[in-house]
Amino acid sequence: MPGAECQVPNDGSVTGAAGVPQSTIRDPQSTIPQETFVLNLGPQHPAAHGVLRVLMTMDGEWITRAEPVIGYIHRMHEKMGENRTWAKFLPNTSRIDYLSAMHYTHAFVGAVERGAKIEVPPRAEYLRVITSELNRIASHMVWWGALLSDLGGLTPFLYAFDDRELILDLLEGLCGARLTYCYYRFGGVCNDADDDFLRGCRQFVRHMPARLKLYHDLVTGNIILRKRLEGIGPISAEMCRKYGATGPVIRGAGVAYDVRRVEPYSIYPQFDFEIPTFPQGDSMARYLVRMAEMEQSLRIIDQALDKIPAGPVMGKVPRVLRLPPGDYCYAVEAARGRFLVRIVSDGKDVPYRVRLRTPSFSNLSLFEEASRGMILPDALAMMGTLDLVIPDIDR
Amino acid sequence: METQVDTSKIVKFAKLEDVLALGRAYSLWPLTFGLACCAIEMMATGMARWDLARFGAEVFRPSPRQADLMIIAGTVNKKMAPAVKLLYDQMLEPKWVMALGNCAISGGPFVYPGQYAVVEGVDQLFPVDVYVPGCPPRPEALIEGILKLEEKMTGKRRFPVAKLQK
Amino acid sequence: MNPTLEQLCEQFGRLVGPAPAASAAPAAPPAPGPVQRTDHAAKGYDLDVSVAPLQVVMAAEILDRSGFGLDAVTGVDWLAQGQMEVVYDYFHPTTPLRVAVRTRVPRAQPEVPTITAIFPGANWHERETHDFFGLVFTGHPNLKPLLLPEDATFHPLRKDYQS
Amino acid sequence: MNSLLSLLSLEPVRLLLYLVGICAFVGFNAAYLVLAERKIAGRMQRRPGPNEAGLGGWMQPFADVGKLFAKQIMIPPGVDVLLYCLAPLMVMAPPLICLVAVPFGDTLVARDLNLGLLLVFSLGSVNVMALLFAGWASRNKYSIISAARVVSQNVAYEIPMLLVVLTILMTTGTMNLNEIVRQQAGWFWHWNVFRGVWTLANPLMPVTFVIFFICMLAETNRAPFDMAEAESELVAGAFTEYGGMGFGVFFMAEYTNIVVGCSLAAVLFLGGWQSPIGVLSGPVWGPLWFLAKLYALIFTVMWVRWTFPRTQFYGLLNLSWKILIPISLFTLLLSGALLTLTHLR
Repeated sequence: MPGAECQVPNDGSVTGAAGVPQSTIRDPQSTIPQETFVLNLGPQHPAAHGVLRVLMTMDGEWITRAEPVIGYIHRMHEKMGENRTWAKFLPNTSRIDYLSAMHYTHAFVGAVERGAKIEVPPRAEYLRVITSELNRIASHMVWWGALLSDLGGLTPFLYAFDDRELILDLLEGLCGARLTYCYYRFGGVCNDADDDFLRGCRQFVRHMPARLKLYHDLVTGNIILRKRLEGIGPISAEMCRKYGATGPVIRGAGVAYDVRRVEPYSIYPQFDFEIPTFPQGDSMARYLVRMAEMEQSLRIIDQALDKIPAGPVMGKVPRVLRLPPGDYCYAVEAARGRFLVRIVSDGKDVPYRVRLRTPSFSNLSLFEEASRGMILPDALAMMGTLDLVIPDIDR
Repeated sequence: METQVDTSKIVKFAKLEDVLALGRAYSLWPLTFGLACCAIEMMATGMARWDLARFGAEVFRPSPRQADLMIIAGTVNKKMAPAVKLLYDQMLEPKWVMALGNCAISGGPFVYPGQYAVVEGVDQLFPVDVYVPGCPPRPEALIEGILKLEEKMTGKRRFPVAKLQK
Repeated sequence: MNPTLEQLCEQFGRLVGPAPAASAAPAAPPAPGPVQRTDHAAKGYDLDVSVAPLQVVMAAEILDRSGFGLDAVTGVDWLAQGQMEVVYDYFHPTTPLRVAVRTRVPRAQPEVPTITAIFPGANWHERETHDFFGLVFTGHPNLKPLLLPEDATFHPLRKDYQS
Repeated sequence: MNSLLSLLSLEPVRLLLYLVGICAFVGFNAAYLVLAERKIAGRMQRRPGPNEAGLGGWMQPFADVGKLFAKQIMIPPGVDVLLYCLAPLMVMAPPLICLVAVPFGDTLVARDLNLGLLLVFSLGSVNVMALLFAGWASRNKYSIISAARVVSQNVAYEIPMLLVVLTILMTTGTMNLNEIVRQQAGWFWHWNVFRGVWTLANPLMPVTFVIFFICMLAETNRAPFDMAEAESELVAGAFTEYGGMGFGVFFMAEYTNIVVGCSLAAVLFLGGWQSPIGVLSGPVWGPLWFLAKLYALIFTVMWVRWTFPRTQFYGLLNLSWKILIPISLFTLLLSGALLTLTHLR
């Protein structure tokens, strides 16, 4: 059944990129009659990381078109924002992307503080940075384990979760939750850190580099892993810009875009850290970016622990919060990329509109173009390196 | 629960039933099926610190045909509900359902007057055997849910807890 | 290809006219002039451009040429004024510049041209905005419900939505 | 008493007893290798593994099997009923028959076949058919993709495996598995894997063993070559639609295949029931040595599984066609040439 819709579009931009093993790409000029079928991957599928559904038009194992179908865990966060007061929306922010809950709360809290002109005491800012970076490491660990289990190696998953539990212990001691922290408040944070937490952070910062080295020894050098990731799923910097893909995806394409550096917020300018970038743009580059980011996060935590001042952790906040009319944006670098909160206020004590611009949404939207002409296992490996959290996409 | 045909009411093999119940209780294979936040805690339960494998329940099967236990770990919304129902129907009898987390129990924090997306509790779709509250529940809670389910199957609790004497 | 704020102001000035035009809506929250420089520390973006609905494509072209990336497309329903606002957020990958382009359409006929041809990433954002607000992006290749069920006919983020 | 002994020595009775023994062995292995795998995986992942059912979890297989037996039996609508039901039988029977020819000890072999090797390899290929049937009959796209993968993978790996076995055959000169073992008598350097090196019959014999082991992993669909059951890609592969004991049979067959593959590796390369240290051999020690070698190999198989990620499908085929087949062809030619040289001399 050679039909027009069966042909692989030969735009050359993605599938023909250098470094892709030719054996994994079907020759677009091939005259062999092709018969396609539709593979409905998900919404329940082990590689879907939740409830992503991808409608794949397949030619054998080659993907001619992979259209993500989302919305299976749409939880109306934006609508809920318009239904409750500013403070009551805070718990929602940790449930949008539950793996980097701290960053999301940070963005919302930051936007409101920007609008209401609330000052945050320095100790609270330091605690925010420490917890944010801890959360980033925890999130990357889940990604690392999940990627490896996508690739069929389950053991690293358990190693990563082992170390992640150490972070969760620290954060649980600080705010009482393992996953959905809701630790930040307008004007500060809800609990002051005790010595146990700071000492625990110190220990963790000392413990982690050896573990990261172990991760690299066990996994990064593995020939099978390199074959699975190198040259697979190239995403160019131009494509990232056109689709708005950020975070490790754009840094894996060689652009040093990091909100912490480009559009500094909180007290990040005070810290000395690098933005790891890798120019190849393939899955391996994204892998290495995240691995390097964990080291940088450790550096930031280390510096913050050195410099953290004493003092209050809550600033002065009006009892009933009302923002002057207008719109306020606040962007943070979440674990998956740029997270932007745009709130529109009409002067009342409830938001008029809360727009949550989530990184996974944009990162996934390029999947359709990037996966064209790949074979199924490679596409799933690439999807793994995009690090998707589905409720983050669906909101 | 009335929707299922309870075969034990028709034919009863006393001892065999007990033995099989014991086997089922010690070999609960869950479906690899995570929805949202609770799925991360479900994963954590399978990991080294809590190790669901101790109870023979670490064999997460990706195909509903091979699974015994469906853990609804997260919010079910109206777009997803038919798929969840289909998965439940595809599982072979005997099967059990655990509603993990407030969202699966009642819709959790996403329920408010006028909400348009969330199914307010998976028990509106099919019978649920164990409810594990929490947002998200801790791994200990999930293990407790598994133990409760075993208690439901065998009539005995695996680790007896102290009870008030009457 | 690092644009400065001045260059952008000038290009947008050519698009929408340098003089502050009187806004049609009386008490609309944004603002006196069509091209407005804002304080990043207070607002979170540097340039606020109000354009006519048909000009969003040209605005997108200007920003595309300057190397901006698409951040988000947002709808806001101004029920009292009988208008719908569409806000396009842009970020720049290398410079700390952020631009918000906004346009307003009447609520009765909410139609905006699509910018999918320039930023393919707008595809999903526009579909989502269509889901939530019923805004029609003319020329969009695939304006089906994205987050809502396939057969959804309601637009939940409209202010007059009742479930 | 005498008549009982004479009855036992009758060939059909003996064969029957052996068959019962093999079935018991297979059943025991399938059940407890699953448990062993879960325990080993647990140890490698710093967790205890199943330990609640019975003392240290030894009742776990009974619980699993009991549960699988008592599951609802369902044939999904739309499947090809004949093939769907035939597949579990076809996947289980061949490895059982293969074990008939495998010598557990000098005399402990069900049937001392002259062409034992041929039997094992011809029956071993039926496995592919079974998975193909299962995948095709299931009316599931994942299963069909999996079936296609299984066929191309098995065809690709059968070739280097057979070439490697041909190399062995050229040095041993017999297809009788027991005879092959007898030739490896003496210390462990008399085993085929080492002997070729110092007798210069084939210096590349250790490489051949590695190739055989890799091919064995691929033939039994074990990680890192588990394309048939690539969980994160194809749900459960060819047996996505099988539940209850149908699935249990596939599970058992996988482990039985491993047993067959590892015992072949032990027989062909590691001296079968021969003692590695020259002494401690005999009818009692022989089977023990054989089992020790067998389980050491099986442990390696599990170790590999819980260490490596899965290969990509085309990488897998490339490995066979571009690397393994040329090397095994080269070793075949080399040992042929060396044999001819020694004969000329």
